[in-house]
Amino acid sequence: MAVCVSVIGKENSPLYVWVGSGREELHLHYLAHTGLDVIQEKITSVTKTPGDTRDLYLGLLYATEEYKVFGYTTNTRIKFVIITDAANTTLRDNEIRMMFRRLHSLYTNVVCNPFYIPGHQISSREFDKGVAALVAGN
Amino acid sequence: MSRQSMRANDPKKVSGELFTLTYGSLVAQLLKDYENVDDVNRQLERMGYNIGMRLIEDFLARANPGRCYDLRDTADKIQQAFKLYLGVSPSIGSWSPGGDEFSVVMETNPMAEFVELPEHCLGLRYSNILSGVIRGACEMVQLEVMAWFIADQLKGDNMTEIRVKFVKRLEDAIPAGED
Amino acid sequence: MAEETVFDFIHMEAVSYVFQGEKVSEDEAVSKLEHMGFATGYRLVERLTRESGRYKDELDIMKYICKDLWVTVYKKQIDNLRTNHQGVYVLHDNRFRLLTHMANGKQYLQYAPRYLAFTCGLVRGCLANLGVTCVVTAEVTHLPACKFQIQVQRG
Amino acid sequence: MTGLIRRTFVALDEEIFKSLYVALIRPHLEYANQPRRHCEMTIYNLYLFDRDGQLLYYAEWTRKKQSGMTKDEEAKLMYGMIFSMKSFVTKVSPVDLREGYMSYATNKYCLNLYETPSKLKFVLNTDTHAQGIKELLHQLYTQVYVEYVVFNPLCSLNKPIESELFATKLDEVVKQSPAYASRPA
Amino acid sequence: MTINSVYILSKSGGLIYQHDHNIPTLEHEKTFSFPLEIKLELQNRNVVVSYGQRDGIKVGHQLAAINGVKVTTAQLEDGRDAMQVLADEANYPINLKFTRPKLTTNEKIFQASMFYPLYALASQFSPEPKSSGIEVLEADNFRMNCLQTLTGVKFMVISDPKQSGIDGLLHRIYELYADFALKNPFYSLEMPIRCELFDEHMKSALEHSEKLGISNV
Repeated sequence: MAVCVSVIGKENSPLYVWVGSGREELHLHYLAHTGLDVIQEKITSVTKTPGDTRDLYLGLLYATEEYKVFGYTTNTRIKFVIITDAANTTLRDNEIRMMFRRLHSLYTNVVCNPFYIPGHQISSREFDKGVAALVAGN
Repeated sequence: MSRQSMRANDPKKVSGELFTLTYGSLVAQLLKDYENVDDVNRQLERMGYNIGMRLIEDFLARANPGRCYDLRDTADKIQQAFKLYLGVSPSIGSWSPGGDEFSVVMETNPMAEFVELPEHCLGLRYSNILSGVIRGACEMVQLEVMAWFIADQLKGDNMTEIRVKFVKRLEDAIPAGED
Repeated sequence: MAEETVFDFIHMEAVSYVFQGEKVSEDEAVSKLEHMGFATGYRLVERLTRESGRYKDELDIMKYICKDLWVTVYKKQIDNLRTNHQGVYVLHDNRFRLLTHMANGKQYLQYAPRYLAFTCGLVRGCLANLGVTCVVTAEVTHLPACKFQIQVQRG
Repeated sequence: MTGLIRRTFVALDEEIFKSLYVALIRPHLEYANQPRRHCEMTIYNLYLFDRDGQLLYYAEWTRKKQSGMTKDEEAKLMYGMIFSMKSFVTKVSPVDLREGYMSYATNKYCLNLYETPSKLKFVLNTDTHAQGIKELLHQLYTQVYVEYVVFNPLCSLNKPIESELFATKLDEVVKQSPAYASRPA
Repeated sequence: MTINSVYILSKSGGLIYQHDHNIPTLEHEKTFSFPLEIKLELQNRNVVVSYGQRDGIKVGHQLAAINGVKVTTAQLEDGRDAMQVLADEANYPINLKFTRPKLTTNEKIFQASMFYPLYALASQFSPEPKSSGIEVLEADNFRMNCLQTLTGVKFMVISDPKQSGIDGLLHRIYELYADFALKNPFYSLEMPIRCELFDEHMKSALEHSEKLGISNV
């Protein structure tokens, strides 16, 4: 399934990054970060075109030879990026969308923990478990 | 897609989350105000006691449960109240042989739905307000009980369990000058 | 289910908690309540907006506060929303839920601010998480009606 | 009078009609009603005691005779009386009682005692013919006491009730009850 | 229908006559294992259920027998202390009999003296002028009617709340009182009424009323 999942905060600082084992971590970080610019672009363009769907799911942000980079943003300006292998054609757009929604839901639970300080790195057993299940396709 | 049609959120569910989150903020504030976790536990119990004293009147008014002269009745009413106010159906069990002690067991605890205890507050009895509520509510219907947590999912237990023990039945107040 | 009752009582205890003890500064107590409200609102809005589309602009967000948020928390919509289009929004609630059990008129007027501080924080927390930095104040002249003023901080 | 309003104002909307009705017609009706209503009144007064016997609230509507004591003394004596009455009934009764409600009647009035499981005591004096008083007292508890005392953080549960809203709502519910203004001829 | 008992109070509040006509016996027996599931406590030297109402045994009921041995004022007939017997695990399983306590003569006199001020207060608290004292006192499952004569004697009848014809009965009792007590040259006012004829007539009046009560319902 996914090779990288990342949650990026309001001020574009990473709150959580998961990278599949054996992957080039740095490269994927870089790709995720580049995705942010595209997300920013998409958000601003939407406000200018009335009648847009204003969907939280932003679809494919861009693709390289090896990877596809997908994006999602919440109303609270948190950005999610999921990266998959370009070769993986079994994943449909709708499945990516569902993954994001699950991720969003997991993130929401983290925020609702009274001991979590918003904007801080996410260190939560439940979230780890949830992401692991998500990327494993369970 | 219009925003309204996307609102799949169950409004009931959300309003339950409101008290869960409010309670979370309150506990966080107490931890900030007190240095000692035991003081927080005590304060939560006291708040619960105050709530219990008012909540029982609302419960009596809504459910019209009649009077309780037996601890099994009382346990049933507590179960009913958990359903009404917290939306969970705890099981009642582990009766002591003398029938004066029982457990209220929850599979999920709505008070602590999103909580993960940080390392430094492992001594915190996060949902201690519930034991206070039980004590306060019972006292208003002439029943002195003790209530305390013996298992908590936040601390790795399989379920959340509150123990309730009958202490004594309280008598009517005698009018001034007639005792 | 009667979960709104649970909220009412927890809120009631939160207020009496910050005012307990002998020498309590009103400002400090109110700011604790405001802070609890902020933390609650910040989290709550994260959940509430999970299924919504993205908001177009500030006014869109304010409308959301007046409708969806108010209905969720206070079981009714805001009765009237006004703005000067320069970052000031005034929300009128003619029967604010946390005051309806208290009085119809001026009795307990001096205590009313204590029961509004949490809500001011709640609104500020919601807005902060939605990207709108602001100051929220409340005013009551005749219970249970109440007026919340949101002043957006630009820049 | 209604005809007059109808004739004078051709295009009447409901709102205007209502306000005219209130201004012009109601006073007549009320005037006509007044003397009758006065003698029909069947709820005299109410005492509300907490579990410790403290008088939380007192209200009276058509009480014609005072006891000749201060309110304080009267309340103490009243609580003492209902306490003894409960004890008397429990002891003298040949069978087990269901707690919660009892009443006595003299040739002039009826005292009704409703006790909640939390031991609040509502004492309502009514006409001897009054019906549905138990239900009325239950209503005062659930719809007035619980709503406007229990849910009012500024009302202590163990202090006399000062809330004006409570007083207003209580008055409303009592006055709307059939027992307040109907006496079988 | 049922008429339970009759009380007559003198002008000064003394109990001058009492007759229990029909008092149901409420007894419940049950075998318990250790530890005891109901809470008992001593009240006025009797062992009374304070909590744990079940199988017909109610809070307020009194321990009447242990394993068939009668218990009075917390003592078994064989002299053992009831509370001690109950506390000893070796005595279990144990069979206990509970009854709704019946009033002793002393308690009846005491209760009668309690009613006297209640009657007077009811008149004092009246919101209307010139009120009598209590004429009817009612609770769930209980009713007491009271008739006070102009001379201040009170006749009280306790009956099932559905029993009819109590007013007539009270007047009949008043007549009997006049005929067999007042007109009896050996009867002095304020003193207990001890007169077989009065008793007999009373019984038949009560029986008559009970029968009438049925046909009227």
